[in-house]
Amino acid sequence: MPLVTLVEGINLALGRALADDPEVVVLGEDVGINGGVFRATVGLQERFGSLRVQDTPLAEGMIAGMSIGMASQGMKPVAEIQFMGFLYPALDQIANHMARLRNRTRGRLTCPVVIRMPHGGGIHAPEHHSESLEVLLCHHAGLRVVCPTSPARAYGLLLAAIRDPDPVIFLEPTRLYRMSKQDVVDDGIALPLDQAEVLREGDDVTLVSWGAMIHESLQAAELLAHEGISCELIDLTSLSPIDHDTILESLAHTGRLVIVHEAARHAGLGAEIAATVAERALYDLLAPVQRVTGYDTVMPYFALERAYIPSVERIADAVRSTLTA
Amino acid sequence: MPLVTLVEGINLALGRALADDPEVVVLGEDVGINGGVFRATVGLQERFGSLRVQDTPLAEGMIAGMSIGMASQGMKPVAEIQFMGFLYPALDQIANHMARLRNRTRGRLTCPVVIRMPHGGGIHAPEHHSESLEVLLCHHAGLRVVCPTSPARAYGLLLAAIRDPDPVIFLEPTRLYRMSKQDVVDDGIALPLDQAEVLREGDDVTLVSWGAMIHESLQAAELLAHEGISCELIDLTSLSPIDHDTILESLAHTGRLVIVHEAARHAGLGAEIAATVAERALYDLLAPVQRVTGYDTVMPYFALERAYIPSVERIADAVRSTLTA
Amino acid sequence: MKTVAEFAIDSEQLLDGAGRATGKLPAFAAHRGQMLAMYRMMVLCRLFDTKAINLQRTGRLGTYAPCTGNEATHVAVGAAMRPEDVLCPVYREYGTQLWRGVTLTEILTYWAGDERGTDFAVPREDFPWCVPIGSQCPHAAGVAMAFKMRRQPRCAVAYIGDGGTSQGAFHEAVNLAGAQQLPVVFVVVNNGWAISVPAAAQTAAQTFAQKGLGNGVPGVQVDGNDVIGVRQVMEDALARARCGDGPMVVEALTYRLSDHTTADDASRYRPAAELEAAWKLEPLLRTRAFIESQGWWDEAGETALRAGCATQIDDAVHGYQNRTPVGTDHMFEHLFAHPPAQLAEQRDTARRYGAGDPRH
Amino acid sequence: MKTVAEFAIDSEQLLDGAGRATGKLPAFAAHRGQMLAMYRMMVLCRLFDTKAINLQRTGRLGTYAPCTGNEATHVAVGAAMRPEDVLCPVYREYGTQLWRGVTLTEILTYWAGDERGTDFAVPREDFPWCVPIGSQCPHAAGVAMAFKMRRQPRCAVAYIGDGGTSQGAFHEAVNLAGAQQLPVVFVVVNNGWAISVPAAAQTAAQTFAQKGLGNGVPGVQVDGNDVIGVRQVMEDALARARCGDGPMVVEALTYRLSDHTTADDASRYRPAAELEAAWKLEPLLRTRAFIESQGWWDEAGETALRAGCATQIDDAVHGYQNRTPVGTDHMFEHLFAHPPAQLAEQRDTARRYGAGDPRH
Ligand SMILES: Cc1ncc(C[n+]2csc(CCOP(=O)(O)OP(=O)(O)O)c2C)c(N)n1
Ligand SMILES: Cc1ncc(C[n+]2csc(CCOP(=O)(O)OP(=O)(O)O)c2C)c(N)n1
Ligand SMILES: [Mg+2]
Ligand SMILES: [Mg+2]
Repeated sequence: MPLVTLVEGINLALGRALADDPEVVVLGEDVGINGGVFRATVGLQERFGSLRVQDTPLAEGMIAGMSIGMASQGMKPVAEIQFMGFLYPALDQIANHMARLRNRTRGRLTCPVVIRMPHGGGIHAPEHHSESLEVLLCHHAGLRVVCPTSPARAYGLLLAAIRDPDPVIFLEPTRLYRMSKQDVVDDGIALPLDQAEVLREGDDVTLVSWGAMIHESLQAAELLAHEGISCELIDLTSLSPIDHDTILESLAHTGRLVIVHEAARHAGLGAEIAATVAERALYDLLAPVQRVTGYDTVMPYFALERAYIPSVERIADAVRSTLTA
Repeated sequence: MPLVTLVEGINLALGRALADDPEVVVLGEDVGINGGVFRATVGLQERFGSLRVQDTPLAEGMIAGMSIGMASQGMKPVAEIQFMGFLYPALDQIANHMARLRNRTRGRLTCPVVIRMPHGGGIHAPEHHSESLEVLLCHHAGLRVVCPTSPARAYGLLLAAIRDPDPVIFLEPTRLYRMSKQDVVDDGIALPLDQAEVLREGDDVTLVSWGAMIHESLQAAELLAHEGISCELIDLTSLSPIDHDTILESLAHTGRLVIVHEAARHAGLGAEIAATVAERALYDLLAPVQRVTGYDTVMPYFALERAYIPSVERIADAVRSTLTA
Repeated sequence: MKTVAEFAIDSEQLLDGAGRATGKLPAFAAHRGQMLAMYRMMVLCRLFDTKAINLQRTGRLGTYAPCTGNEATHVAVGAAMRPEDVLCPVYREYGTQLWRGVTLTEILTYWAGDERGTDFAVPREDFPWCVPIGSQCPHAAGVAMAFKMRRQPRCAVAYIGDGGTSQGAFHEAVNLAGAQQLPVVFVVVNNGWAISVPAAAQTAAQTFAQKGLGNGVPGVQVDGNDVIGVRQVMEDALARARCGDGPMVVEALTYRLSDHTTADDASRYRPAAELEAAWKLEPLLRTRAFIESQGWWDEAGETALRAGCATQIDDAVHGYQNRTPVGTDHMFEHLFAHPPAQLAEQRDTARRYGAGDPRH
Repeated sequence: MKTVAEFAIDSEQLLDGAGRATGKLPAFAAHRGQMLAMYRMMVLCRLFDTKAINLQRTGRLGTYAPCTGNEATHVAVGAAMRPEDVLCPVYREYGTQLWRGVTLTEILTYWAGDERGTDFAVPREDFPWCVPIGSQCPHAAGVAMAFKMRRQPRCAVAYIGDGGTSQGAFHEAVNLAGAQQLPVVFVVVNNGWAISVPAAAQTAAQTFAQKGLGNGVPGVQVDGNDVIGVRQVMEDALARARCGDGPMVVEALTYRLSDHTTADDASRYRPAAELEAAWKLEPLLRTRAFIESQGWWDEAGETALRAGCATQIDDAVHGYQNRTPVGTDHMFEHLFAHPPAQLAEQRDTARRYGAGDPRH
């Protein structure tokens, strides 16, 4: 079993999908000979040729739009957007067409498209390269939004996303691309979509997070363990739909909830989780819910990105305060 | 004092702003001789000429982008987007530039732009003409998002938006454009931004809503009054920032909260309100929060739009159930 | 300075305003059956427009986008395409859609705010109407990419209006089509207006046929009221694309004789004289003049045709008005192949409160 | 068929690859001071690139986008513009920005992830660098609209790369500029590559000068390594725009001799032979050959210049490295003129946890 990074896990899944299914097409800016700016598609054009692994002209809206046209013909485009800040030009196609094609044609035309993109900051990248915009996608019915946090889950979830008959947005935590390695068997086995994963069991506080913030959340949980505070950490994984049952189950025995995300707080996805708890599990709450999030500012240029991204300390303090609330 | 509709109130404010400030420019598709598809700009091109009231080529991204360029020169563009479903092509300019120009240049260049657009469904319009996408805008720091619900407040808030030195998104409830008339004095007096308004005082339940849903919420409140249930109705008005204090104050004496919005529920703006309550006013809650919202489906074509838009009955039932919870 | 690139835009007209041949006509023009079929379809579109507008005015249909004035272009494009080709329409090109098998009932159902109208029984792979202006163009390019990758001798056709060419999505799609030499034809229906904005205010371009030149895609202009010219130009463009010689932009020069939609009042902005002049060049009269000059048509045939169209339209309206009403489940049924569990709960809530009062 | 529109794209070169005049040169080329000023700025850019790349490699700067190979275009555009004009750059056109008064320290500060780098002390109305490809073009059109409405004799200049021309935003802006005859010039820097995608794969267009033809905006191509040619072509385009004759697209044909950015490794995709050939045509050598042929320059001058540039760069680096560090308030200070009350609370939280460790 090869030890691979998260981005290598993605590369394995793409290679496997291209090999297994002739309808799968990988496309985007610089995904060909260059192998993508993060090397997620490295080596694939050599293996599958310049149409099945296709460099497109520089236009995200067109990339999303052509993917819809290809999908309507039964192909399975897997498009890459280089950085999440460049998602905006593609939103019209994603929201007005991709998410709706099946519904508006009553299933006559469908849209089995995957759109992959890096998510979040923390790698000292230039302006517009560090955004966390999941909520813009999650608010749209007809889309699934997935965000893996380990090489093995990246592999299995990407295969699931590609095989799913509907559009899936696949967010890849930039900070985790090469952070750690894991054994990944290229066995072609997909993981189930729509499910959160309990990364760490605990009794005192439920921590819910996703993407690269799982890293800081895990560190906080370990830090707090030394103080005798036991955190249950849930990796949301599926940002749309949200697996509320897993969260509520955990909350039922911890009674305390801290939500951690990198995106801005105002109207961020954390609000949906807190709101659902206020509706469905109010009486389980032993303390106010807390959100530890990016600030309601523009994502700063990288000199301050670490001040923006919730730190282990901020998370730990939030957990501590829910226990004294 | 003339009796005017909401759309006429907007027309009055635009005329006043154009007359008072030579830097104000009204632009968009069909805003000229046609007076806009809803007639919000009727008569203005005649009065102010074809540059100050400018028909643009058909491209929302360009409309937002050129407004930024004009604003950087100290002009005050007031752009119209014909329907909210056509906001998407403009989002890149709004999010990546309009919301950020002041911050990224440390105040050297600013962006006093207003972007107006109709919001919501219920007028039997074609596909893509009935969207409620406020959350896509509210999540972006650097923007203000305002949504008036009466002719007088439309007049005063639009003047405030135009005079504000930063970008303001101005959402106009399509269903309310001509629903009722009100005395509006064209006195050039702006209303304060950032504030919610208590439309109706009550003791049992706090209803928070915005846009056209204020209409159904008000009807529900009246219906419930006959059952001896007293609702306090808050018109959120400012969708970003949210005036949480007004909501929490009300909640402090009612102890019960029902949030009503037309947009889809998942990651809708209602979640932000519920989440804030779960954080800051948990112990005021006598019952679980409830959200009465559009479903997590695509906004249906108009034959079913009334099934999608929360009805008076749905709102009333939610209020009743919070009282028995 | 040395010249490094040169371009020309040619314009075609095979039938003049009076229905006289301007020169040698293509073979199909000598084919009675084909010419009559096109004329009949044009008349059907014109009469259907009247009916649909009437339904809307009497509260039995939602907003409707008429096609009056553009019938020759729409029908000729349909006649030039093959059934296995794929159409990405905008919202008023009924002539092409009807030719390809979309039904009048489906068209009415769509404008009644009922998604079932887009579930075409016949052209199963055609895209539905596309309201967000310009966004259909990349779809057509993507469809053409699928044809290219599968080595299928098929073409995609995207419609776009004169106003629509101002959207970046159009240029992005044309550029992709050029870069990949895709089998797609972009038909710019220049009907003079984008709601209230005249074509001349929309762009500085002298023609819309040249809209692809910047992206390396050739263009040609044709009199859009000349059903023979449009069909010929489209057949050439499609043949070219089909054999791998790449995309084209075709500008059909016509005129929107109607309001933009039933929600519009063109008298607010459109010079009456311009409209009057345009009526003199409208496509039905000249086509009829041509088929009469060939001895293929007479008043009796016209009367019979109009009667036949009326029945066909009445049947369609009848079928439309008697369709089963949609229930609230309709909102949930086709969102996903595998709907997330949560949706069931919302579906049940929707059932509880019912469908409100769908006006139509 | 009759021809209804014709277009030609001309290409200009005033200095050939060896620095020889190809014909009569414009007046400024006979002006020693002006020519030397341009050459000096080109050399400064080249040396600054080396320094910036070195700072990045040694962990003292973030990702940096070099300009090596494109200096002639950048400097000549700067020289052709007036101070009161407005520039909307992309991210590597330092030669234009330095000419207009942006400082080396500001450039370094930007690439160090510090917003203060965009608060230009001198060209106060110029836009900052624009990373979202294509999105700067509508800004330039809007600036030009302000000039037109105020009847100011000023121009906006937007840069765009060969790859950038594939973005719809570029075409939308060009179309608006044409429709309104705005005083704006779009400079397409065709440096052969968009990261790993060669210009030939980006579009079917034979030239990038023709990118505006579809939208009725004329274009001209110029050898982008010919500082005299670029300046002349830009002066003509700006003069034309300034007096109300409308926008132009100018293609500067040059080559990206560097990696795309310091985060890129061009050896993965760029043929070594192509790079080698491109070095033979690079702009500094031929400009130096020209000024030497005029007797304006010699080895001593070169040595002195390079020494001077080195000091200037070292001073800039010193100023950059000694700037006051940013505190967390920096994130909140310039979001709004009138910040919503809630932000204060978040500002205090940020203060409590501090700035983390800004690496640079
Ligand atoms: C993205 C977008 N913006 C605005 C509109 C509103 N709108 C509908 S049709 C139209 C004009 C289209 O004109 P044209 O492209 O010439 O097509 P025509 O209606 O003349 O056939 C506009 C502005 C829209 N549907 N989509
Ligand atoms: C909207 C958007 N998509 C993708 C990117 C990533 N990206 C940065 S530069 C670049 C290539 C630009 O090439 P070109 O326009 O030729 O400019 P050059 O770098 O050659 O000067 C890409 C794809 C981006 N910055 N913005
Ligand atoms: Mg038109
Ligand atoms: Mg380039």
